[in-house]
Amino acid sequence: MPREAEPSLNERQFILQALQENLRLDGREFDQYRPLELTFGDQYGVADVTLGKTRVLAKASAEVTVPYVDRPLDGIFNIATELSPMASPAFEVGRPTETEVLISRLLEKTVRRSGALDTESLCLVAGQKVWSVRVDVHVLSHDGNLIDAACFAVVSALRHFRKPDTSMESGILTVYTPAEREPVALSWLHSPFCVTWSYFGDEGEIALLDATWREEQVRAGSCTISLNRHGEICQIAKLGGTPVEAVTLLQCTNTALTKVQEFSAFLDRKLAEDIKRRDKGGLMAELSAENDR
Amino acid sequence: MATEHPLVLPGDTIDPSLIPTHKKQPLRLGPGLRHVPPSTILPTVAGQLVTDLRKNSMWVEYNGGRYIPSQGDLVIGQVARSATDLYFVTITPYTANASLPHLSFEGASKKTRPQLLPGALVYARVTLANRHMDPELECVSATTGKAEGLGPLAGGMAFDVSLGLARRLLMARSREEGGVEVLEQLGAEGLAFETAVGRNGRVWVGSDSPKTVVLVGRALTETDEKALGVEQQRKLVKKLIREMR
Amino acid sequence: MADRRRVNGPVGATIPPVFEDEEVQTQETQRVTRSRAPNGIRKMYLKTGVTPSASGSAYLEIETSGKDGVSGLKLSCTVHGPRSLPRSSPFSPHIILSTHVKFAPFATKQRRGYLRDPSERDLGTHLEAALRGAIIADRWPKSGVDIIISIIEGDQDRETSGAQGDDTWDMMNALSGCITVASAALADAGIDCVDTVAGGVAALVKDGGETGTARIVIDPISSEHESIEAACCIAYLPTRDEITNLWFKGDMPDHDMGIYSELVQQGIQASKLANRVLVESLGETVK
Amino acid sequence: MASTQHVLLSPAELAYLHEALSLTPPIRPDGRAPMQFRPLVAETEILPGTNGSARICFADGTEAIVGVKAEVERTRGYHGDEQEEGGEEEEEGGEERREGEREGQGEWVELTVEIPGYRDDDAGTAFLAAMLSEALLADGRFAKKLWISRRFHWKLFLDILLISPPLSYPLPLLSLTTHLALLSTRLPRLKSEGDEDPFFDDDWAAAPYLYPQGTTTTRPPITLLVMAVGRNIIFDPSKEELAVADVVLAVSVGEAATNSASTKGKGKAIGGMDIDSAAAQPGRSLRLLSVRTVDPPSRVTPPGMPNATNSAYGVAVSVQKQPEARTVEAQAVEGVWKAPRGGAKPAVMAALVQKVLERGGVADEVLDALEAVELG
Amino acid sequence: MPLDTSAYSLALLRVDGRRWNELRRIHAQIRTQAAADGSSYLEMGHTKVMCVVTGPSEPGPRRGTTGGAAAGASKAAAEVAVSVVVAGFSSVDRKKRGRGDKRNLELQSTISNALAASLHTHLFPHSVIQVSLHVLSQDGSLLAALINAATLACVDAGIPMTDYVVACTAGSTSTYAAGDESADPLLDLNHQEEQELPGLTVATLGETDRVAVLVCESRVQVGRLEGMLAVGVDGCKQVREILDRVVREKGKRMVLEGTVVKGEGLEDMDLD
Repeated sequence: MPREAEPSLNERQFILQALQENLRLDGREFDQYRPLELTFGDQYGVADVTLGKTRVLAKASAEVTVPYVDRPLDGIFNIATELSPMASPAFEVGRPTETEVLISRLLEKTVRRSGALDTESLCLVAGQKVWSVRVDVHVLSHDGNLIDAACFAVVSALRHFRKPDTSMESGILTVYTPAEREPVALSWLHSPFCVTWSYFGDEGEIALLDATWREEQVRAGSCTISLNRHGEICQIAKLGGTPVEAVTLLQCTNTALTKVQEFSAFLDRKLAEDIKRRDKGGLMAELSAENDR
Repeated sequence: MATEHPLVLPGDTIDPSLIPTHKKQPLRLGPGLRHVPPSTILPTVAGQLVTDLRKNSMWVEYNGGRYIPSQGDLVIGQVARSATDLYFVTITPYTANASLPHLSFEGASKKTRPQLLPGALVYARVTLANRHMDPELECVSATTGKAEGLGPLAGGMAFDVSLGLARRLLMARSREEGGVEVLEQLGAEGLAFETAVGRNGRVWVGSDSPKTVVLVGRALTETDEKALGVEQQRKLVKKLIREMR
Repeated sequence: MADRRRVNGPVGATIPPVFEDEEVQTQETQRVTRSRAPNGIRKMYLKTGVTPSASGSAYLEIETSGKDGVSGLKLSCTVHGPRSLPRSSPFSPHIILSTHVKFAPFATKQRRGYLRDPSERDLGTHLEAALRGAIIADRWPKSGVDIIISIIEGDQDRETSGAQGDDTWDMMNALSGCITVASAALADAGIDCVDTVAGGVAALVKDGGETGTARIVIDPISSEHESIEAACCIAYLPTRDEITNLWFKGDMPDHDMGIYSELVQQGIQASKLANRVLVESLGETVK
Repeated sequence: MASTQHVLLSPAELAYLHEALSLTPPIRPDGRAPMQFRPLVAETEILPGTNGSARICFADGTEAIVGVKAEVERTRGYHGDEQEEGGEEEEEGGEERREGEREGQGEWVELTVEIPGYRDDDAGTAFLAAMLSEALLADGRFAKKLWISRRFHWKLFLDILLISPPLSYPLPLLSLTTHLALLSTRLPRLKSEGDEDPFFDDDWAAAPYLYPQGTTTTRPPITLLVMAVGRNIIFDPSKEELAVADVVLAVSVGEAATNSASTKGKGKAIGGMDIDSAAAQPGRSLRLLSVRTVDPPSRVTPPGMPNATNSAYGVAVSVQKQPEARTVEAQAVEGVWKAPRGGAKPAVMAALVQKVLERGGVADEVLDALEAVELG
Repeated sequence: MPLDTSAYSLALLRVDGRRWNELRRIHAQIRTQAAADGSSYLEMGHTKVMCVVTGPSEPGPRRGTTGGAAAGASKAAAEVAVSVVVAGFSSVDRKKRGRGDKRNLELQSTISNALAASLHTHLFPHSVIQVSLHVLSQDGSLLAALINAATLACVDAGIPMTDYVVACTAGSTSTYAAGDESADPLLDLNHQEEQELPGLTVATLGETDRVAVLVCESRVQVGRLEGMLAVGVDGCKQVREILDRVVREKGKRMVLEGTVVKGEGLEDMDLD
């Protein structure tokens, strides 16, 4: 199994030393994110998120399947995360690393278990036909803070996604193509976002947001907090690492809330822009079709 | 000098007029070129063809990709582990380690060799680069027995840059030929720092003040990523200095 | 989740429908009873050197019982090695034997997955025990040999319902075939053995309903008998008169040790018969 | 694999062990008699959340816990759900007749073995699980106990956990623990009748045991490990003893029901032996359920080197160069350990099994000991 | 919601009769296993776990465990390899969790990272500390019980550590939707409460307020976090005292008896 390249002693020492003097390698503030960018694809449900050099692409898709026997009224919702060697040579296909397992668990807890998507609305015929919504997360480039970027991508993709419209008439289920009927958005309840803190120093006294890959390798511990803009915690995961004062954690949570509110506003703006862009296209297309006749 | 560097692709035919001719010296082919007997020369990588008439040599300059050790290159390596009489040194991640004998440091003997922990950085010269063997390094000049600037790097920070920038930085006249001026600019602004540039795309920056190191590092990486020209580099340095104060 | 690399068919029954033959009225008359002598084995075809790229290989086929829908046993075995162990593995003064037995997905009534299931691993362990006694392991220190067997046809009757037959009896037949074919392949690969080991099965069967008598037969086919009371599979080295692997299953009162030893004896007998085929086939190859 | 785990013993130690165990009587490293078992601590019904559970701790520190859980499951094969309504009436008449023949299926029992440090699809783990479940199902009677009605049955999950790292071959430990856990297993008392949807008595105290408590009934099987060194037969071998074994057998033994009714008319036997005759005899009557050879780890022990060929003793250099050096390898030298080769004589195998089943033999003894473990 | 926990507001008693700040009965033992380097048995209410520690020892062949502070990369410190086996019979409905189960992997990695931060692993370079945990019965607070058991077993194994890593759970009496400010924090959730109420698992380093593990898997208002965290940290201190007492009593007995016999005390170990 290929191993991740380890940072040298000099780098380790310097990063820590610089942090003690309130310096980050890329000149950011401790609680400053790298520039976050989001682009939607031409298709519905494709979100491409870049955070500095980290780039994550998420694609949502839906198909009609049979529900699980024990949950006949619920649709199926899955998030598939696979870290391919594309992101870093340390990742291998088919053998999930610890990082991969943790990321997929975190996404699952943040988005799925917190009930962001109303799975009951995905049910078509109880016990027989439901929508199965699936989000595939592809990490295209890994430069730290995969979790936040991946979570943002998943939520964006799902918010952007439109599933085909259906109708139910005398027991016959019809799924319409986009040409027949405009696809419909998912029934979305709230938008959770992850904010990951990295802790440095013996006592975990230095806390950073949005650590780069280099910083992640040197950190002593981390804590991922998932919130939505209403101030509801969806999940907190500080899985071991250097112990941190409880008070610090509370402060981190509060800072995270403001970040989440920023994310939320940013996503809303982007979605609105996208709708505007599409609207124009739709109208133009219609007009030109009429002219043809 | 840096004017006419035609772009070549692997397998392209090279215009015979570009091949330098010299009466005495034999033609020397640098990296990226292959000689197919009897008299064809083919590029094997995409890049700019550079010829040097004085030395009667030619090579292809290309940026990026993996560093392939070649003899005489100066590199910054990271000690992976120590064996009985040599260190295993990583030059690039995910490749076989190079070996650096314990005794090839300045003034090193069995008793006075430097003790390097795994993870320590060394500035070394490639003495053996062979397709079938792991590369070998040295930190002392075999002829003079002096370090000549090579050896363990203490403190400071290593930054990753592209191979092209590293090569340009290493040029004897990096400003004229390579078009890199950041380091000079930064020095002119009164910053005190030292650097070591490895051909493997790593630049080590040392200074008493971490602030300076961060600044130099940012200047270098930004120059590299945005492919800044000399003029823009000046602006960047000014901007960074202002930010710092 | 188990197998993500392939697109597998839906889970559940994949037994093809068998329509009742109009001419044959009931199951009772359809049952083919054993026509061979109790101490005779079925005809066997064995050939070595079938896979040129392997160091040694062999193919074994045992005839069907002549009825439609009943498959015989078809096994193919390849041996790779002896070859050096990977650098990471510790020193071993002996050859390291690893056996893989895999049923082809279509070999048995129930479709088998592509991943090895516990019963296949179990077979592999038995096979390993049987072969380990036969090879001279210390001739090849620091090396390993892989023995890979695919069971192409699993000697099963399609028409017996799932509940009727116990798979174990079929597994014993498969194991004895595996031992014989692996032994041939090992010989083909030129790996030193003390003797040619061969497998044999004997069973205590009962026919003729409640009042029927129990008798011992060798090389039993479960579909030919009403019930099998006990069976044992033996791997036997004829010239040394030694057993390298023994697998007995049944339900035998403690005072019936006579039957038990008779079963073992008959198992050895079956193994000797298989061994004759093995020796002959190897002899042909030498010529 | 668990049976072939490396034992770090030098060839000299192996040679000593082998010699000592080949003596008559053998001298075992821990001073036991050849038939003697190691002491153990056992308790049952340790987990209130299970239908039955047991824990056994051997003196060498290996410990196992077995938990049994039962769930009601719909029986496949007896008409689909759709036809049920119609089918039931048709079958009404036949019910009386069928009542007697409860059929059990092997898949009603699911047995999993967990050994720390080993993958659950490891060949060794699979082998252990196969051996334990084989013994359990061998008599075909066990699965019948799980029958509820024609439409439902109990599905029994046996989870076998080895708590400690596997020091010696864990088979006997796991088997004995499973035995106790099954003995302590109780299934809720059935209140419904016939083929209606089953419902059960809530009162746990009224729940009957899977193996009814009493004297004349069957008990779950046990699997014992026997090994032979030379002519000696040794029971319950420790890790060190296994390292020099010539042959190792795992023998599963069940206890037959002593009432002659259950000895189903087995018909006539070979050699004029009367199977049913023993039913009248007093004492426990055992049944041999399965026998498997276990690959003895001795085959992968490092061989010793006789002084004659050992270069450290100076003489050797010339010897090794001789072409006959190969033949030296095959000759046994007194006091030099050599891994066994080939198999075991049929007679030795038979003797091993015989020894287990002997009246008043080891199986008897172990069953007696387990009987003494109080339930609850 | 199938069960009703709303009765709390009436009598201020929880479903199992505890008050808000009461722990369940914790019963712990160390040195339960003769063959292991360190071992423990821990009950928190009906959650029962066993732990066996082997090592620090030379790393053997790669085994089916995950974890490790630095996953074998840096040999400068010992690797803490944790394997959690959740017995099929441990929950009310039998459910088999495979080794590759993601929840399981997450548990293992959490425990490994939490222990690695407290254990002085740098004293044992190039070695492995194998922690294997068995879950015999679960009734909530599983992660907390596992961490506590692992800590005890590490103490028994004599591995130097900064302080105990102790854990417990805390919850809040109303669901996330209710914005009522009167919601009380609760200590040490059982399975039923865990299903219905928001809760978190917190592990602290000994008596300090420093949090090594904080896991929250349910939706809860941010404002509720402080109260829950405070109760949790306080609960951890109580747990630490209980564990410390267990270790001291065992130590005292070992000194009294003059020998350090492992596996002793097995007879009087009752699992019920």
